Amino acid sequence: MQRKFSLTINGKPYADEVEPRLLLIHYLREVAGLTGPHIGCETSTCGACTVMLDGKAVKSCTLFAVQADGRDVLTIEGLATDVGLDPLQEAFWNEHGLQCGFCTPGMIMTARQLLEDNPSPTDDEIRKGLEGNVCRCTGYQHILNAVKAAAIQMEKRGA
Amino acid sequence: MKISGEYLLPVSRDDAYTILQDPAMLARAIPGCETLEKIADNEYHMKMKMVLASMSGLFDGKVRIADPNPVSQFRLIVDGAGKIGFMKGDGLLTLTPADGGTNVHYDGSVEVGGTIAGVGQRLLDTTAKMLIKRFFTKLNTEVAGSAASSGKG
Amino acid sequence: MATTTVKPETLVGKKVRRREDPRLITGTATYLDDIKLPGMYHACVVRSPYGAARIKSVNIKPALELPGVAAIFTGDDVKDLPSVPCVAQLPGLRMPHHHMLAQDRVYFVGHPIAVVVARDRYLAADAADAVEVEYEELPAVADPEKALAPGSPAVHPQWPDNTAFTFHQEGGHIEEAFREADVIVKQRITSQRLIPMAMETRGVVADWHAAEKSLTLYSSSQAPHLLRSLLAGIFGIPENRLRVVAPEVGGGFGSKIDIYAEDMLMTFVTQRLNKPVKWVESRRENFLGTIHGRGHVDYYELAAKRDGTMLGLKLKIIQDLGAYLQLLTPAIPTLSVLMMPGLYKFKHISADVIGAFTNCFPTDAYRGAGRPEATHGIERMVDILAAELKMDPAELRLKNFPAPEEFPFPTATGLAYDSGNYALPLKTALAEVEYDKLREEQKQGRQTGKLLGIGMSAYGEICAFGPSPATPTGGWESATVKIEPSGKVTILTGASPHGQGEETTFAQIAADELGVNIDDIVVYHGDTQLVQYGIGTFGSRGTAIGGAALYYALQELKEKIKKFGATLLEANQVSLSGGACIDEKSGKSVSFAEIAAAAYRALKLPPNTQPGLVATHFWEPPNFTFPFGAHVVITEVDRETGEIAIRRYVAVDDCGKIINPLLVAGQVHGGVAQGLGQALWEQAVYDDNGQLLTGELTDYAVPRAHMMPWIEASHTVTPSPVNPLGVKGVGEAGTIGCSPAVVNSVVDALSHLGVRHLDMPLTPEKIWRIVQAGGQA
Amino acid sequence: MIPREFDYEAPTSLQETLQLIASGERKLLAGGMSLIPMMKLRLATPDSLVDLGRVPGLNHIVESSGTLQIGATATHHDIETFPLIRGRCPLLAEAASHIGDVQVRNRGTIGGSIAHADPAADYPAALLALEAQIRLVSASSDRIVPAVEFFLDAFTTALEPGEIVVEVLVPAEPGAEGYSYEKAPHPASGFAIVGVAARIQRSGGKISLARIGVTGLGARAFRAMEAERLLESGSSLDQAVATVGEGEDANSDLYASAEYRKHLARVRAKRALEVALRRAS
Repeated sequence: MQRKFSLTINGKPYADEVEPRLLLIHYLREVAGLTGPHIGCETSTCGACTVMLDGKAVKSCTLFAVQADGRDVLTIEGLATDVGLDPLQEAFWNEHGLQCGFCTPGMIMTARQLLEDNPSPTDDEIRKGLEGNVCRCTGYQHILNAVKAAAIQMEKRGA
Repeated sequence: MKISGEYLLPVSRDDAYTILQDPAMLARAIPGCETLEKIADNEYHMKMKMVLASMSGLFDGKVRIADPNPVSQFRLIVDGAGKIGFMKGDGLLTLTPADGGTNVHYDGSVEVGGTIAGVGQRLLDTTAKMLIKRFFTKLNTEVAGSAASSGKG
Repeated sequence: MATTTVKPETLVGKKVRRREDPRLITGTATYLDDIKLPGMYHACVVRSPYGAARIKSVNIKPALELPGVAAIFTGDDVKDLPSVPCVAQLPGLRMPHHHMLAQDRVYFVGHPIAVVVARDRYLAADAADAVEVEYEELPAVADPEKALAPGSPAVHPQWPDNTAFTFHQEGGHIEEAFREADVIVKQRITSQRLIPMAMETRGVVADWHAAEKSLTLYSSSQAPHLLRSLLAGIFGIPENRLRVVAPEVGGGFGSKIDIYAEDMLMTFVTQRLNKPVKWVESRRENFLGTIHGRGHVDYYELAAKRDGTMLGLKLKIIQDLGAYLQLLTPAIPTLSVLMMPGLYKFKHISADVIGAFTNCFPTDAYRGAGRPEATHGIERMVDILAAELKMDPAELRLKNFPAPEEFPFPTATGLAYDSGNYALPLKTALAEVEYDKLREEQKQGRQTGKLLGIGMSAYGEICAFGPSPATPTGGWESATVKIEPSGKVTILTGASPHGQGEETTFAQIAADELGVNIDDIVVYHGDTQLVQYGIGTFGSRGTAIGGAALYYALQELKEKIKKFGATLLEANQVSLSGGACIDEKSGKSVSFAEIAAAAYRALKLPPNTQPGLVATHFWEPPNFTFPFGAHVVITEVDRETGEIAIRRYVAVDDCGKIINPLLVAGQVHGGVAQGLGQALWEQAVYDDNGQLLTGELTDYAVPRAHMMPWIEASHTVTPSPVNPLGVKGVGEAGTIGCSPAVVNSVVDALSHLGVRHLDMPLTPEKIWRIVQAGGQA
Repeated sequence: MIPREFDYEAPTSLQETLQLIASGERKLLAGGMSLIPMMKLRLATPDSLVDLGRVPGLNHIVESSGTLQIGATATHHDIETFPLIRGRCPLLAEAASHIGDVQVRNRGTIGGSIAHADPAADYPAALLALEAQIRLVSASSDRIVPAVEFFLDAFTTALEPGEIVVEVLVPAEPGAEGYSYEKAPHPASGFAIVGVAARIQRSGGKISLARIGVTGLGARAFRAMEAERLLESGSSLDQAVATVGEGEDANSDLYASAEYRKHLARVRAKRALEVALRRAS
């Protein structure tokens, strides 16, 4: 059984006919060609596949593509603009918030919601906010620094 | 994993012993049992569909009754395998007369393998207990039902 | 034409942000699963749910009939192919033939039975589900000590004692040491099985070109050249027709050094089908079928004098090998033996290793590979000795370190520690936490029932593997430096980094040596068609050996640049500085860019000089390097729940000279996270039948952001004399230093209750039970 | 990890939904946070899914005469952050904040969670302590069940075939009420080893009302009624919490034995009550 659906990804419209069982992560990676979100587990625990759905961070491996019908998806590929990198991307780079980089796209997307919900989080709030994203390389310390740095940067921009 | 517990069946020990080894009764009481066919003395082929929350799986296996010591004790051995893994239960059932019927004490082990063992660890104990509870509850209902109908007759 | 710009400052030693990051933070990097080839098939592996079983039948017919299925292969199809390779050698080693698909029996849960190849991964999964396998379960054994006990089920029927090898090493006169001793302390110490859990699971894309009889294999690998050599041997494909590419690799921690059954299987499949084929491991497969780490049961005996002088150390290691021998499986515990004396001046040692087969997946190198086990053991034993002698554990350590002037320091295990000042990091860390004040606080706290622990480890490790005679894969590393006609610099390294950041550190080294802007340098790695033969990245060897090879290649190239410079300047002697050749006599200079142009235009060649600017260097190190350091951990134990809170974590590491402090800090933090994972949470648990009960991230607890303490990391710097950069390596330091410091801290918190030792992981229930029992458990 | 094929329907009204699930064996998909991982592991293989995601009017959070009405598809993140709940039923917001992680809370719904009735889920403890009510609707019925009668066993609720959870009703906090949710999470799954929700009201220096909901300990969440009674009749905290879990058949797994779980339930209950008492004064 195939099902028609359409959605917006990073501001561009997409329309396709897919099996209902097609996971959103596979739609993004295999059909839309957006391989920034990664698959790190199958139990919705690692967060490497995190994208934003209607402005909220979600694990795209635990969502059927058809559930995103009519909705708006933002992936890591949609963050940087012609002007340059997003403050979070810039901060992850400056603060060495990544090593192998596999968890990074998901980590950045979750951090994005974290800062939207709470623009000046404490260390503990950042740690708690990132509990759904596993990084096996960094010990999280530089990630924490990166999120803090991005918060300051975004505050400056906003001000 | 070790399991043990006790249930009261509202029948005499002789009846309890018979009921617990009656394939028709077992087929009705074993949770998810779809068919139970005799393949040898005290040995049955079983097909069952396990349902737990959103999980479900078809199992194909055997039920065996061993070391019978009428009317106080026997072993019940159940094993089955399916796409989502396999399970084995081996329990010693001890029947003792009690107020209002017969106390059935079970003491044994459950072994689970495959995907269900690897990802369902935190729920195995709960699940095993729940299935055993369902088994005895169903048995109780069946016993009560047959007692009622035999009373009428 | 030349655009090379002069760089303004020295970069080595500075926090340079990484050059690999732009592609990683924008989601544009190419990892294995991002590779898509025209006509590519997808493979799915059917695996055993049993730890040990006889395969009665495999029925592929219902699966073959499903839509989109191209082929299904079973054990029979690959029975004549060679074994999955193990390159470690030990006298008398029993090596089972490790078929890439099971033959008549399965030996562990997850053992591959069949491979299903289909048009897409959804159809492959459906078809794999439809393969019918009938098993007859056999008795299994999953615990190495049980496996060695008489009457235990035989993992391999031909070897009923389950013993793959025994290994003995002795140094000095151990019995003498034990005769002389005033005190002997003994302890059984375990280092539990761990799952490496790289964020990216393994994967392979194999692409056979029948017309050329050539193969391109993409694999998420830490050692692509090694993979090429082994595959070439197994399949008889000449190496010059076999290209292995390690694309962006999402972490390895040792688990991607190996060649795996699936690397071979995909090679087999693509040759049979003449189509590219991809297999990507699921996380569950990663838990079941990628190497595990540790798996030790150790028995220690330490002999000492009453004054704390350590004399001799006996160690018996029972190594859980698993069912087969992967690439380096049996060699790992021998590394534990090498490092068993830790940083202490033992004159006498004796070690026995017994390698036990179990119905589990093989163990192999996981971050630290043998050294975390050794360090955990000796650092626990020192604390146990301190408790026995009623001596301060810091004092006992300081008493037994070799002095800085005693280096190179010969160990009883036959090594020569390169350089060290072992007291300095320990004293620094203790001063940082205000040790004496804490001891006072601890004393006070005990009166009100507060459980405060102060734990330390003084660790040493053997790194930069290593001289070739001591390394089964070869111990050297290679580098090529090319100056392109435009003056841009291309570096090819045989190391194959996967998160360590060598594209940055190597560019820093080259920028300084050549005096060019770092943006004019690009570092390539991981493609055997592009890069000269290399060994790979593991054992904290990337910079210490790969960086040294680069350094020497740069020196050769500089000589050649100077020759061209001298010719252009018509001078006898020139120096290279600030991106230019300078004739000191005349003061005239010629820019680096002009030299590059001249070298390729070749209009005016210096005598006996070939055109072009390329240098390649293969560097064989004379010795290992020996990083060291001290970690001090302050814990508070909740006596009601057994939960452990880390109040402070202070790490003072000495990895020799530091190329990039940002990256070194990252390595330490990440290392500590994995050490802490072992100390507190992680454990691969197999039940008696060989079922892996912690088979997913929902049961196996890796550290998450909210579980980690703030790590206060600093450094002492003792350059290594082994390589020209003075670096020692830092990839594994954090892991090695961490677990004993944490366990020592918690044992210290409970020591007044009589607790002497705790095995990892320190789960709340374990601690609660000990506290409940007043220390007796 | 690929789910098996299934049919999918996304009805756009409650009526249509009820009709669909009344006929045939269809599985409801709400947030999918429990169901989809099981489907990917092929432990769950439903033939047909009915997605609640497009049914309007099911995710409301409103207050009406002292009762908060929370629609079944309100997400955990909504419940955690919505000012009305934070202000008028902070215990529920606090419990919601402990579920999974932010990505899971963004998708997971209260209706889906309670219908799933995982023995280690967070909501049941809070809903029991709040004496919440749950509205269940089918094509032919519409009824309200108290939480204490809803959670029956592991993964077993009072839901009849064809029925769905449409609304959770919780009393808005009267004012000077103290509350707390204390959870010991599993370090890998984040599920409660035990979780205790406590509510306290005081009058004249005495505890006038105590409600304690416990999750994770046994096959289903339960109210520690004996402890509640003891607290309301002036017993000490220690006396009261000593009865928590008495007679309960505690779960046991690799991480925590039944004995430890029971102990932990009492420790956590005490801590939850201490916080609740502090907040109540």
